[in-house]
Amino acid sequence: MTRTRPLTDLEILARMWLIRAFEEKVSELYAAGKVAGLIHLGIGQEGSAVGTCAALGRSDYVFGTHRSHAHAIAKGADLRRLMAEIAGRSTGYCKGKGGSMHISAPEVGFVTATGVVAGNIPLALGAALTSVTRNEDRVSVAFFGDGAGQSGPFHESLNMAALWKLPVVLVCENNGYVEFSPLSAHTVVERLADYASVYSIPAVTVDGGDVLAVRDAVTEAVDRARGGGGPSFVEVLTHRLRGHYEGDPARYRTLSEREEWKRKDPVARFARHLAESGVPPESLDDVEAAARTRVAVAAEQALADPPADPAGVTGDVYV
Amino acid sequence: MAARIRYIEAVRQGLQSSMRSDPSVIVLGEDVRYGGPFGATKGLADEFGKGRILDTPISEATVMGMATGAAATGLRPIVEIMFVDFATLAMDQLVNHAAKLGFMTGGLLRVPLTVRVQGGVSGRFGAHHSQSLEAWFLHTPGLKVVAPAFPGDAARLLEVAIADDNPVVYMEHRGLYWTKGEVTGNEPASGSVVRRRGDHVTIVSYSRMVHHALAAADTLAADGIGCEVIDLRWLAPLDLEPAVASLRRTGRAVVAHEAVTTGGVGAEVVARLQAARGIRTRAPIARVGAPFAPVGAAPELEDAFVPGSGDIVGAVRGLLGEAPPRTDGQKGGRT
Amino acid sequence: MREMLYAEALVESLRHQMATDERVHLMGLYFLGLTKHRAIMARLHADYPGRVYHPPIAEVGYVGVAIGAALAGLRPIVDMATASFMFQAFPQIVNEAANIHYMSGGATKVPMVFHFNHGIRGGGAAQHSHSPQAMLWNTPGLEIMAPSTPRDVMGLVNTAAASDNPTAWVDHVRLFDTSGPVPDDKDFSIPFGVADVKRQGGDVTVFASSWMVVRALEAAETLSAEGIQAEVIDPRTLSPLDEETILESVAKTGRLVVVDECHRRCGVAAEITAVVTERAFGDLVAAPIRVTTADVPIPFSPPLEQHVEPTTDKIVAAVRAVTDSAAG
Amino acid sequence: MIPDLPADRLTDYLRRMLVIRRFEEGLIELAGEYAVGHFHVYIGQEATGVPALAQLEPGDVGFTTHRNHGHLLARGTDPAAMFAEILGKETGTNRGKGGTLHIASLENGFPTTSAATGGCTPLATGAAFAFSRLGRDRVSVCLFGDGALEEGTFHESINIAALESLPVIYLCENNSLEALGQKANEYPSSTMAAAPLTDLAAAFKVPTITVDGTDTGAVHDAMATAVGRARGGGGPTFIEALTVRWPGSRPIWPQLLTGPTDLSYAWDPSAIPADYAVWHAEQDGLLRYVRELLSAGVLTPDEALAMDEQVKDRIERGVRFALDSPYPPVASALESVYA
Repeated sequence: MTRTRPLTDLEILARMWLIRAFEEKVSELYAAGKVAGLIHLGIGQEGSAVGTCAALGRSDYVFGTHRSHAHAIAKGADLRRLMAEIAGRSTGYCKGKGGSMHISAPEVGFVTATGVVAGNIPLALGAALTSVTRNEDRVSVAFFGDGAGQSGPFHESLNMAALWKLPVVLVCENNGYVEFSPLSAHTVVERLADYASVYSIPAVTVDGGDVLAVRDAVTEAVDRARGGGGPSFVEVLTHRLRGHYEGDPARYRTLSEREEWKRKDPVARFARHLAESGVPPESLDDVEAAARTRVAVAAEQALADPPADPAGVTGDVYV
Repeated sequence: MAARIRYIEAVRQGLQSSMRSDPSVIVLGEDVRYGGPFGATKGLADEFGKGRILDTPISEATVMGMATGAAATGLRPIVEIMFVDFATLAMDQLVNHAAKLGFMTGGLLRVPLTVRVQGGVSGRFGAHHSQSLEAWFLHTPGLKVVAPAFPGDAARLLEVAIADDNPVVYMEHRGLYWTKGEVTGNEPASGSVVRRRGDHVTIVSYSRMVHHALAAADTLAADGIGCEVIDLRWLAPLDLEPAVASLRRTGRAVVAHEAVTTGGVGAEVVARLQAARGIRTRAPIARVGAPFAPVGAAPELEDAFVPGSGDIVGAVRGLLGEAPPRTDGQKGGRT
Repeated sequence: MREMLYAEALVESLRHQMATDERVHLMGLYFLGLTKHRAIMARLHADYPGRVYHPPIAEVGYVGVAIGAALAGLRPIVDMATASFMFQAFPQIVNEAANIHYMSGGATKVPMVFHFNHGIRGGGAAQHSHSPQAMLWNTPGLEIMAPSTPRDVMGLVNTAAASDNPTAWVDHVRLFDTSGPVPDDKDFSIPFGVADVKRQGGDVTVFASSWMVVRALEAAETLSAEGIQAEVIDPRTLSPLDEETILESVAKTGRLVVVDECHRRCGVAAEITAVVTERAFGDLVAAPIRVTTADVPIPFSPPLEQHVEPTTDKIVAAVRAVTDSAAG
Repeated sequence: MIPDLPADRLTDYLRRMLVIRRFEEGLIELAGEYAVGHFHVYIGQEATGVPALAQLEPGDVGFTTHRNHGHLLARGTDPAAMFAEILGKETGTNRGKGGTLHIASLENGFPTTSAATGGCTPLATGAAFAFSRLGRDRVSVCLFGDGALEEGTFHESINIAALESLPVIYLCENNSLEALGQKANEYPSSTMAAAPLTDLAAAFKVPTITVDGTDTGAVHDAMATAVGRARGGGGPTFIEALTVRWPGSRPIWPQLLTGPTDLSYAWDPSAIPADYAVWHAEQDGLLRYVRELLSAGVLTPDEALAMDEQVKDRIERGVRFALDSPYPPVASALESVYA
């Protein structure tokens, strides 16, 4: 595998801003009726996506969920092709066939995303099996939310990953809400990492508001996987600042809770951290401005692209 | 003279030759290291090692998903589902993931996956171990489906399925496992084949029902009725050209399968044949299939359930006006 | 008679069941999906907090729990939200619920309802646009209802709730906004296996269920202006199927267009075509035409989605084609 | 150890165990002569099933698996009707429609048997859900082998049971020791990374108990604790009963390798044959229970033999009844698809 140079702090901030700017743009376009479909945004969860992917090489595999714009961007996906896909354009990653929930950017190791909760975890195990079988040095990551913890394939996968010592890192983005209800309405278990210990899978719970803490935790897990130590479980405590999907008023959340999480906003927090460690405020502002410009350009180009071509609709069902 | 071997041995040989020629082929399934319940993987662990013959937990959903993920990233996995009935546990991964990944990604990913399933009525196994569920797989765009009836096809089409870059459901009939036949290696890779020539009625079938169709043709030949028997082999893609050509000559057709008639493959074949031929057949195309009921465990009930050569003979005679026409191809029950 | 939205009629029928039979419990909350009407459903939840269960994302688990509860005395109405998630619960629906009564030799009953929101709803892509009825129809033991009007959903829900069989109820999200008359009598029920002639016509029979009824009626209006009178038959339940009403219509028209939102291969339209060609062979003057969703996963992008789904225009074109073909 | 029960209950437990043992032995013999299809026997697990299930009350339900005969018999299902069902006869529990894999007996609290691994877990949980919602003081018992824990259905079900404090008892009969494909002499199986298996339930904060499945008293007590918790609104319990796979059920097709059980092995060690001596002397819970009853003075060898004769006679009559019974009318194959 191609070891990639570790991201600098400013590059990490830049990725987070790219995601934030991208997601806000999607929200804006959705509100304006320029993109359609079922859109799930991960604003507030950038620390998890960027922290995790900062620990990975380009050739490592990532499997996403219905809420995976952030994961794809963190892994290095092309913004214009991504936006084009979400907007149903022929130039999108999947030629408009996948949309927001089924992103794929294999050239940067973002294999696929699923609209079925926990549906991607077995897939990630399979990619890890490929690495083992071919004696490749790649690690697979499956992102999933806390809602996946109540589903059968999640538990089946923990067993099989442990049994076969697969090089897979299970990254649980525990944002405390399963669709529209608090996790406590779905299970008596508060920390999904507890399940991992049943199978002797090393597990750690980290603060998703701290991007470097996520990166360090995942780095340890990735090193373990590359070293033949099998799977790891990283539970990232995080929060989505938007509703379950665009259009969800999210009335199930209290105002104080929202305010608290806004204070913990991983992007602003990391920017503060960099400012405190001596990075000049203007260069931090430049990072945000550059991200917003890139996103604006990508969105403009994507929306100017032609819509998906009906003539191609029967293609790609079979090779 | 080619060797005559059992169907199950042909399956084993198909697996073996594919694994020999392509190191990316792996097998996942319950107890496969020990040969599986019917011996399809016997000896393969010795030859190819535990790294390529993987014994899985009883976790059909995750095993199917893992194989899909492995297929999308460069392996050519074969999943053994011990009974097709248990494919229900893996349906989400099969239908929502394996079948759709290639399309959803606009062709960025490919899923060269083979799913071996074993099913059909044989041995009084009851309602959870006797089903024929191919219509579900046909109804899932993105899946290919193959159902060989003879050892030669069993070996050859398994190799073809494994080499295919699409997910293929490879359907084995438990009741055929101990039947013998020639394996030449020259069996055609695609399409349906004419197993017997005849001028009066076309019988379209697949899997074990082909044997019943041939037996029915023998019976009817004694009365001077010539049946053309077509073995579809591949259900998806479905090659009806030989059937259409035959129907053009005979003007009459029976579609026979072991699965429940309602919503079955027969309906699709009838709809296509009617559309292809207009309605210029001499009689309606008859369906022979299982009645609208689960499989009863009792021998008498199982026998009453499973369609056989007698049902095909009856349907053919019905088309020829020698008996009251069977209007709905069913033995009763609600639809 | 009252005029009501489909969504309102749906919830009123559920409310009526909750009010009249305390064994009725709801499991799963997304009967109205994520549509704007879901607030009506929320009011029902608020009124019966102890009898509405919001399950974890554990489809095979909670659907199986509902089946087990039916075996032990409840009459659960379990909602799977998007029909595509049926596949996770498949072993419990098709191996357990559908078979238990038969396997027990008739002793054990499974009185329950599975609710699915099916079909293409705009941007759902491959995993949120499924129409499950064809696969379910291949499963003996399940009753299948697919209402198309406020009146029908109310009458069929009453029948399903009273049935001792497991019933699959497929609803189309696009129907929720439609409105129509419903009887004042809340006990009004529509027996299973009785088709409804939604429009009379003598030139061609158009079979359609669920949302496709709406499109078929639109198509019939267009065709009427051209002088083609289509008879639109809505089976209302697929299992049991009212074959006689379809056959009577075909006997009159000699021509059949089968409209259905399932994929074509082994779909509902294939079965209807086969039944009619088998049983009404002499009546048909042209081969039936199927108008279905193409055999591809549902694409996300709107123009692609419209290209694969059975639209009003495609129905119109199919009717023209079948009426243009000469008598055989 | 012996359960703390009156003598008549103790001997009743033994009678039920013998019914199971002789039933399964009879079935294996029958299978030699008649095509009964694939079946699974409960030999070696009687000391789990009987104390666990015979203490249930009418109205309590059980949901079991392919290895179900012992569970049904433990609750008093008629062996004759079960033989008839296994032979596919009209007089069978399910009128021939279920066969060995799907035996149902509503009056004995078994609405259905699912032969799909893990199929029973949500069903049992669901019955408990109904009891809880209907305010009925009933418990639901989920009976399964260790393999069912590999299926996602188990985890989805027990999560709901824990969340809702449902009156359900998950009784895992871990007979994986020496079963096909196992690591030699090791629990759990080679296809499960979790050890001990009780951790799987504990992860959902469900109380767990591990018992020796050949110890009638220990199983009885564990189950009594669990039933008490369930009836008291305390929610689910997970019990793992450890048994040894009977040599005759290895690898897949049952064979009477150990011969029909001779009760005298319990009081006359010299009678134990050299083959499978460890099985008879240490691993067979039924013989162990007989030994315990003898040493406690609850029963004499003669009384045990007399009881055994009665049971054998009942089983023989059951076999005859089943063989003499007619097959169901063919037309019934299409009936009862719908209620």
